[in-house]
Amino acid sequence: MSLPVLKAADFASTQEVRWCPGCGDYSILAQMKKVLPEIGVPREKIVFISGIGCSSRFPYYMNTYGMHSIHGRAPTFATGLKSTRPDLMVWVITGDGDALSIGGNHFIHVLRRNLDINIVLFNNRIYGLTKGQYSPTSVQGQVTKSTPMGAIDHPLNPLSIALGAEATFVARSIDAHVTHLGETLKRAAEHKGTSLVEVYQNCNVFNDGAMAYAQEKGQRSENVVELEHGKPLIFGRERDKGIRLVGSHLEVVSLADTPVDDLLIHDEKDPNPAIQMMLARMRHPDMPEPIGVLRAVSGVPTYDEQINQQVQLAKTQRGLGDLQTLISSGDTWVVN
Amino acid sequence: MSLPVLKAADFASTQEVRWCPGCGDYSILAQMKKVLPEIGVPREKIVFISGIGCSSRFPYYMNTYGMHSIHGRAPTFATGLKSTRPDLMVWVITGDGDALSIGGNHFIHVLRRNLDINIVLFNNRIYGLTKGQYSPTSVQGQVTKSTPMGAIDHPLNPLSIALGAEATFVARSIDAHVTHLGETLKRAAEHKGTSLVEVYQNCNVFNDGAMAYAQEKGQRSENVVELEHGKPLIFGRERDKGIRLVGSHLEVVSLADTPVDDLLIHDEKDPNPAIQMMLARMRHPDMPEPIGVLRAVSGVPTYDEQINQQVQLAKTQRGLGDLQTLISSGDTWVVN
Amino acid sequence: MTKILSETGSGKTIHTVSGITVRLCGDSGDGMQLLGTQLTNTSALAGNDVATFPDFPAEIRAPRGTRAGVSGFQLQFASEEIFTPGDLLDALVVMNPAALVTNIGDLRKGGILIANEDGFNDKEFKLAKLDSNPLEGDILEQSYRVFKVPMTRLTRDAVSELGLSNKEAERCKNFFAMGLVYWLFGRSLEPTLRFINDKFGKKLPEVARANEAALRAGWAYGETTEAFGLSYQVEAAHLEPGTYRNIMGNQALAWGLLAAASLSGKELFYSTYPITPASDILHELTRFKNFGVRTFQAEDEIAACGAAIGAAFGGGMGVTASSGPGIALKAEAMGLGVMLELPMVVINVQRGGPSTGLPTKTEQSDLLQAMFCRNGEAPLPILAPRSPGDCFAVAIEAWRIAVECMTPVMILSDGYIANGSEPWKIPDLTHFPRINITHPTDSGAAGGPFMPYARDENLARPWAIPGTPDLMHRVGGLEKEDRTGNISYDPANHQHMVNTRARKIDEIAERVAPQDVYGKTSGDILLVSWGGTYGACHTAVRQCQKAGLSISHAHLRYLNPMPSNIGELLKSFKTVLVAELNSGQLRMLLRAKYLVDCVGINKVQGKPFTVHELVDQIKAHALPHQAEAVHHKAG
Amino acid sequence: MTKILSETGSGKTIHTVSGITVRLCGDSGDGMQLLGTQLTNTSALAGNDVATFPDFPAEIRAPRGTRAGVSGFQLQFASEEIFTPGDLLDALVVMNPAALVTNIGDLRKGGILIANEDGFNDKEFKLAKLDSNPLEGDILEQSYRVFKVPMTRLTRDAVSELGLSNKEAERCKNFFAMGLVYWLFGRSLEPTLRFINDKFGKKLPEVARANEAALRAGWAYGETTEAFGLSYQVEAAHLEPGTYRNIMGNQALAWGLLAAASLSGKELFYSTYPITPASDILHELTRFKNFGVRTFQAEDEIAACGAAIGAAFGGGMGVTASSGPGIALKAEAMGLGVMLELPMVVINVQRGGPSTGLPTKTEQSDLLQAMFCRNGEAPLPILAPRSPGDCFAVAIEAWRIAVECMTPVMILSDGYIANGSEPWKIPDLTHFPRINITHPTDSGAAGGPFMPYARDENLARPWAIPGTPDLMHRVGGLEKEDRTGNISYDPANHQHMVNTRARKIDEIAERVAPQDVYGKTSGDILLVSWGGTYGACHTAVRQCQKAGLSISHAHLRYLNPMPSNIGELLKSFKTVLVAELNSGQLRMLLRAKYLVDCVGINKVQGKPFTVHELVDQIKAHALPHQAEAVHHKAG
Ligand SMILES: Cc1ncc(C[n+]2csc(CCOP(=O)(O)OP(=O)(O)O)c2C)c(N)n1
Ligand SMILES: Cc1ncc(C[n+]2csc(CCOP(=O)(O)OP(=O)(O)O)c2C)c(N)n1
Ligand code: SF4
Ligand code: SF4
Ligand SMILES: [Mg+2]
Ligand SMILES: [Mg+2]
Repeated sequence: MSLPVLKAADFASTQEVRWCPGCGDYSILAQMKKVLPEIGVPREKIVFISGIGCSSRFPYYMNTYGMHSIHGRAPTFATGLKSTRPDLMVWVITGDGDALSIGGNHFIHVLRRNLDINIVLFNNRIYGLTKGQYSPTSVQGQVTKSTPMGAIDHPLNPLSIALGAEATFVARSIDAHVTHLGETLKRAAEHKGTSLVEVYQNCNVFNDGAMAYAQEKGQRSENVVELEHGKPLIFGRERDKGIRLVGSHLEVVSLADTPVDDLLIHDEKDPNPAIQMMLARMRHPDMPEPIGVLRAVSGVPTYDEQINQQVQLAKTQRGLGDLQTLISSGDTWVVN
Repeated sequence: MSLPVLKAADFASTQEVRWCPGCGDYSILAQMKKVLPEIGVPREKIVFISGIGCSSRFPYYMNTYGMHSIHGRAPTFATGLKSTRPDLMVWVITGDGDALSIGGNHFIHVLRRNLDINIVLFNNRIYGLTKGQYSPTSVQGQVTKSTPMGAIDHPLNPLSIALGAEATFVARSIDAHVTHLGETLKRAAEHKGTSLVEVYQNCNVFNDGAMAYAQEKGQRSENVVELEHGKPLIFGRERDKGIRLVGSHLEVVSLADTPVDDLLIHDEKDPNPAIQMMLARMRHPDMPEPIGVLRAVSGVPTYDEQINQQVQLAKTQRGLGDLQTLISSGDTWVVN
Repeated sequence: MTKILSETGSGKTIHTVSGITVRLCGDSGDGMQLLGTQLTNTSALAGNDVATFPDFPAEIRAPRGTRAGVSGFQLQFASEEIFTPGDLLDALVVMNPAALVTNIGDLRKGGILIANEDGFNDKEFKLAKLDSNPLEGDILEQSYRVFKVPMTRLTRDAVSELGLSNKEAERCKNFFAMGLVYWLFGRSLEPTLRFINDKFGKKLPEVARANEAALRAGWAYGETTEAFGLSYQVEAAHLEPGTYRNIMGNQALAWGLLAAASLSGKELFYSTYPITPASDILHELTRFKNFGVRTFQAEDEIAACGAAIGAAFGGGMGVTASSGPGIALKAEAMGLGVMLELPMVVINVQRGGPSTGLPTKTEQSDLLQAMFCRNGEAPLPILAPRSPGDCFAVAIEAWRIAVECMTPVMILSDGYIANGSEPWKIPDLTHFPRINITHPTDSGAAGGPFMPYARDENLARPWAIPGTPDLMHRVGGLEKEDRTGNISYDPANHQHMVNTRARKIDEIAERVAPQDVYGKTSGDILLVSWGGTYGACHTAVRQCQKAGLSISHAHLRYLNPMPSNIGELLKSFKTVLVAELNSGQLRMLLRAKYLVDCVGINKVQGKPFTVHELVDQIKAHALPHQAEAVHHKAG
Repeated sequence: MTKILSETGSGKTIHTVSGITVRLCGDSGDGMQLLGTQLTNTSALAGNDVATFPDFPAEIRAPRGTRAGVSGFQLQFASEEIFTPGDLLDALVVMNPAALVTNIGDLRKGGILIANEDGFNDKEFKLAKLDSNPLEGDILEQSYRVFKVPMTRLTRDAVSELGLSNKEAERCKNFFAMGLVYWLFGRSLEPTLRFINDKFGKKLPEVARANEAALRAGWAYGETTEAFGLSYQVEAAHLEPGTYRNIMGNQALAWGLLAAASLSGKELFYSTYPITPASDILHELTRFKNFGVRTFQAEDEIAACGAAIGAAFGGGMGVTASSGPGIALKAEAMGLGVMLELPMVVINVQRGGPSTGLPTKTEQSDLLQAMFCRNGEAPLPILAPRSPGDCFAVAIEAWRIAVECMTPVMILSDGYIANGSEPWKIPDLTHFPRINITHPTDSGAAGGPFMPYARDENLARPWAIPGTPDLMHRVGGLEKEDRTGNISYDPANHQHMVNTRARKIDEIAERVAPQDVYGKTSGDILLVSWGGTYGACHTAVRQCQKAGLSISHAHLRYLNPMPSNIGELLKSFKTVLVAELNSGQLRMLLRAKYLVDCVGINKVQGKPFTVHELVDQIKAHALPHQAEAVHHKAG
């Protein structure tokens, strides 16, 4: 039986989409609907699990199975589900507050366990749903409803945290950069193990333009460097700039005076995350910010695989457990 | 008035110490008592806050102020305390389970905020108090009460996580290496901002010898490299081996064939944590493990400093708030 | 309503009434909340008593034009004391079809309906899921006084000379509506003109001018067109003399915390994690750093609660707030607070539950959670404010109890009073009693080692803080020995400590004022209520009393412990009704404690009680008594 | 006790008694738990009924020789049915002075005290904070039959030929003590010899030989020395016919979960975070991966609860467990479980609270937490096992209810039954009814779109799981529309859903067996109890009945909802006593629901009830009735 060929529209649920007009979330939703048919997993085998936040409304809009859970805990539900149902494709949809503030611990732990799921982190550097407080990714000094004199916390970098937790797949994309986003989601879906995709997402109501330097077509090419495995790091409107590794530091060079051969060649497969970490730490405006796949290390066993392997192994080695035998084992006695 | 000169014994509380005989915790307690008088902060100005675990009994044994709080949350209590009482010296005592399992999120967030406290993480790679389940730092395959077929999670590296959270002070020491431990604690105390000291601590009841390679005098010099700022990385019983940076990788070399000048020079002050991250990732038995201060970056404002500065600034700029004026402001009307 | 007719200069009739309930609604982008707030302030400034109920959609920007996207603001203003934003509407203003269909049901027969005619077109009908134009035909006219006003067009005309884009011009239509409403109810334009000038005058002068023009045009439309023959007048209310302002619940809570800090000589440490409907307390407080307020937006609710306890350990005033789901997360740390016996305040601005529930709607369903969410025997005092303004006093009282008894105290507010507003007599702060706090500086009269768990007459332990020489001590969550505070596994000590912690809270009842009753202290019916339902319950009881029922009202501020006379009170009535926006939580506590067969009036619909549904329910329960009374006479 | 004298070959007298209560105690390093377990098993194998109560220190290795370091194991074995490990001790074995002073108070007048004389020296006195040797003089002899045995030396002698170090040799002294105890109570050495061989035979043959030698030496010491003139014999009990084994509570819970999984054709997903006293369930279950069990040690309790819900969403059997503080953390996720209406089991092995409390001690103080820890109206069923063996049946019943009603179900165990043990009649699993689960494969008889919140006769919604074509649906914590499960803010729908979720749980009462009563169904006194206090309460009631009191016993397994006949039952007695290890939590629920003036028998000391304290309390409450009875006669 050949599978029916699905279209993006087949992945739309009957529920009305209720984000603010102009919100970056729409674009991510559109790309997801576009990419999923290409991946070819049947809709009933896909589950979207989210926490709470504007972004976390996502599952309602997908004609797949879905769970809109509680704030910050989506990875935990995904862990129980994927560990018992490795046949399913599980996506976690989360926001910067959901994943990195209240949910930071689950985020790290699911990454270190390398559960075979895909996490899409909508980073708008603000709390959207609760109407505009600063988030762990808000820049220092940012004035929000809860920080009238400016935020004093040093922002967390989701990619650094993920690399620190030794994640096997770490990527970044941008809501407005639709083809790149679609491709990145596809790469994430294909990765075996936890894949993290941070998506710069514009909250046009509470943090409009916070990442305009990366989102707007006119500015993007100057402020963003697209990573490609095995390729040198080149960027700029005229593709006239590059990134070079000097000692243990990265620097921007002009291709006018530096040969392309001197540039850093991106290696997403390097198990040593040191350079990937340097890339993750490149921040606007000092440096262009990397998008694409920073890290994609394969061959690391996944949690769901292993938990099920142990069960299989136990069954093979010890035979399928028999409960009557178990409860009758050991010291027993008979009363007549 | 000159301060009375205190001795280690003055820091002992009246409470009987109740760790298992032979537990590594004793040595950490002893070093703490020894170091504190040298630092010279009066006892009443010191607060120890812990979570739950064997390690977390620590505050009871110190004749200072102390709080034995709840599992994993010590950094949160410390945040409230230090933000309102920046005059106090606050220590957080935690275990590998306490800090990295249930408490992982608070751990990251206190580090990123750079609250001026000192965290000592007793890493015995096991849950001691609950009698021997594996912890987030237990090695893969470790057989414990809760993992009879071996642990399948990839262990977390506290130092990597801390570097990922952009901590300003990251160090490691060993219970049995008492002078090193004492000095490391002192360095931590002197650092302004959050300092993290991971201490390899032997749980001789549930995980005896798990880090013997680093703890036992005979093995230590072969398996551990002591970091010193500005010095090349040399180790080995005969100090005959060193660490070299090749491209973006670290490798062990013999000093027989490699000149000392080729070795990596440790730079704890490098704000770019890339090499520190590589060091953190050196794991026995492939590589010697680093001890000492991996990272000590100064000049980053602390959370407590900033939260209080904003208050000061507001008072200066707007004058001390007057409540009667506030509640009488805006549109009011009089009823006669 | 008392109605007196008079005439204006334009020959129109003015109807003087004792109160008006009006609801303004439109799309969330239509600026209805602003309109409502302005009308509220203006009415308050006119000396009316006012009560408001804003009701906005759950989404940040719900889809334009849909029913889910309707944003409403209801308000009652009156020349007599009122306690609720009103039940049935005297007037309804709708900006689009969705607003009309979702709200018309609440308009009283013969009430005024003002519709922005320009908002009624095919596109909007589709968005509102309507087949036809509800304004068409005269069905509505059968029941209501309908005014169709082409507001968008008139607004565009009014601002046409100011050179705004069409879109910008249309955005002023809420000010046009405002002008019309102001004319209709005889409100002065002054306060709103002042507001426009303060808000836009400097930064966006052209916007200011446009809004002003729209406002005046709306007023002129009412005054000049034939359509409106009648306007209304509501005289000033006879409130207690004093200076008043309008205040919202979350704002009053924030200010009350400031007052408590000031009265106790402390600086406030407010640590929280954002959550609807509690976040506005954070937004309010963080503006007052010059009052010494430190706000900490923690990584989660657990951290927020922990930080407040940490601040308390250092001698600070630690306060944390959340709503139901966040309170669940704080439970473990609150239990530690009970064990450490440190003062702090935990605020729950309740919303619809369970789980994420109905985040933007009101409910009172976290009372039992407040009582029992912690493991083990871990009692703490619980207080509930009864109205927006009352939040101020309750915040002070909560902190007073916290420090007097060295205990965490919970405040149960709710979404209804948090976002609602009412006129508030500005208190003279010098009249508030100080909250005395002493941090010991030595180990006590007896000398000897310091006893961190010794107790005073309130059973409170000493609040010794770090920095004090010789009082070094350790606290923790393991059971502790009486007086010394050392860890103790002794069975008798555990029993003693459990009992003592319970007694400490129970005995607060002896120090608070006995429960007061509105009406007689015995009779047929006692209506018991708590929290934000006060206004509706009070009004309902007054109506029933007027209707001749033997009914009294006891509204509880202290939910744990309850005032010592409650048991006696309950037993002095034939029927005890307990009205709550839950399935019977206070009722269960009352029944358990006093063994009185209380009957519940319960509603779990994310909405406050209306007065008339309370009156109906009360009357239904009153029937047996009347029957009985009749029977007695007959006998 | 029936006492029959007979003689052994060695001319010693054997006393046959109906039951013996013995406590073995020494330093935590002395191997007392092992000794206790062996004596338990041996006694069980001898056909006695047994009940045990291990009581170990809170520290992993509490300081040697101190009072805090004493580890005890109490056990009653009897020839009649027993339900508790006994109150007063018939015999006490102490290995050191600390064990003596902390336990002697529980030895009955005339009871046997066996002390390891070698453990009594100056160093030990100091550690135990004693000024002098309590064995010196003859004060103890005034009250007890004291045997001082130089166990350490005798053990050393016994193993001297095996070439062990002194330290190793001494470590066998618990086996010497065991031998002596076995002799004293006429126990067979066989089971323990088998145990020694199984445990050490292969890996450490010399240890095996030493332990065996010590065991035999202890036995010989009893048999040959003059000191012991008398030994005891306890005949087999008349238990229900069948094959028995000894079982501990946590073990029975684990096995019950396995049985539930097997009966419902599911594989168990057990996700938890370690915490005393629940961890042993994890330790037990993780060994059974060949039963398809997946255990997940999560990063915290929230994650553990979330993972169980995730598994349930996928159609798995999700179970999570913790103790009080961890349950507090699960509250928010449990609320989601209630909203999602997915089946799962949440276990609370209760310990002393509040906060960290007394982690190694028992208590029943989390009942109200179980009822109300969640925000909003979020009811769920609660069951409590009454004894170690009963945990098996309760685990099955919990899962049955969970899937029948699509709801999370809570089990309230406690530290006392979790670690206690009793003989358990091994059930024939083929006799258990299957637990039927259907996952729908199409959208239902009516066709049309799938309705994830449609309901069956139990008000349960369909358990449609991912992987099923055409049944794709989304669930979440926001209030959902009836039938469709879509988000709904509709007031009436919210009320309907709140009511429906409550009704779903309440109606379980109609399907479970009515509450059974031990004794008459009406009379003077009804003792109500729940959970792990069953044994003590049952025994106390039996004693009181024998003493002529008109008393019955109702022990509740279903705490929410309670069986439908409870109200009637309570009203059929003059006095209702509610015995609990808390300050009155079930009492409060009963009073609230049934308005019966229940009286509490409460104890919050980290310890179970003793039978005699219950009997005393019951008698104290019985007096008024007797007086009344007398009065009636007089009148
Ligand atoms: C336990 C709990 N705490 C707090 C909230 C309130 N809350 C909902 S979403 C959110 C943060 C949203 O920010 P983010 O994750 O960045 O998502 P966004 O809305 O920006 O997409 C908060 C604080 C909640 N629902 N539950
Ligand atoms: C909320 C909560 N969950 C679980 C526990 C049980 N618990 C106490 S300590 C601990 C882990 C201890 O491990 P670690 O932090 O490594 O400390 P160690 O004992 O090894 O020093 C656990 C799971 C608890 N006390 N509270
Ligand atoms: S508030 Fe921001 S993130 Fe949320 S829907 Fe609106 S634009 Fe998007
Ligand atoms: S269990 Fe381990 S960590 Fe805990 S006190 Fe004993 S030796 Fe130390
Ligand atoms: Mg966000
Ligand atoms: Mg540990």
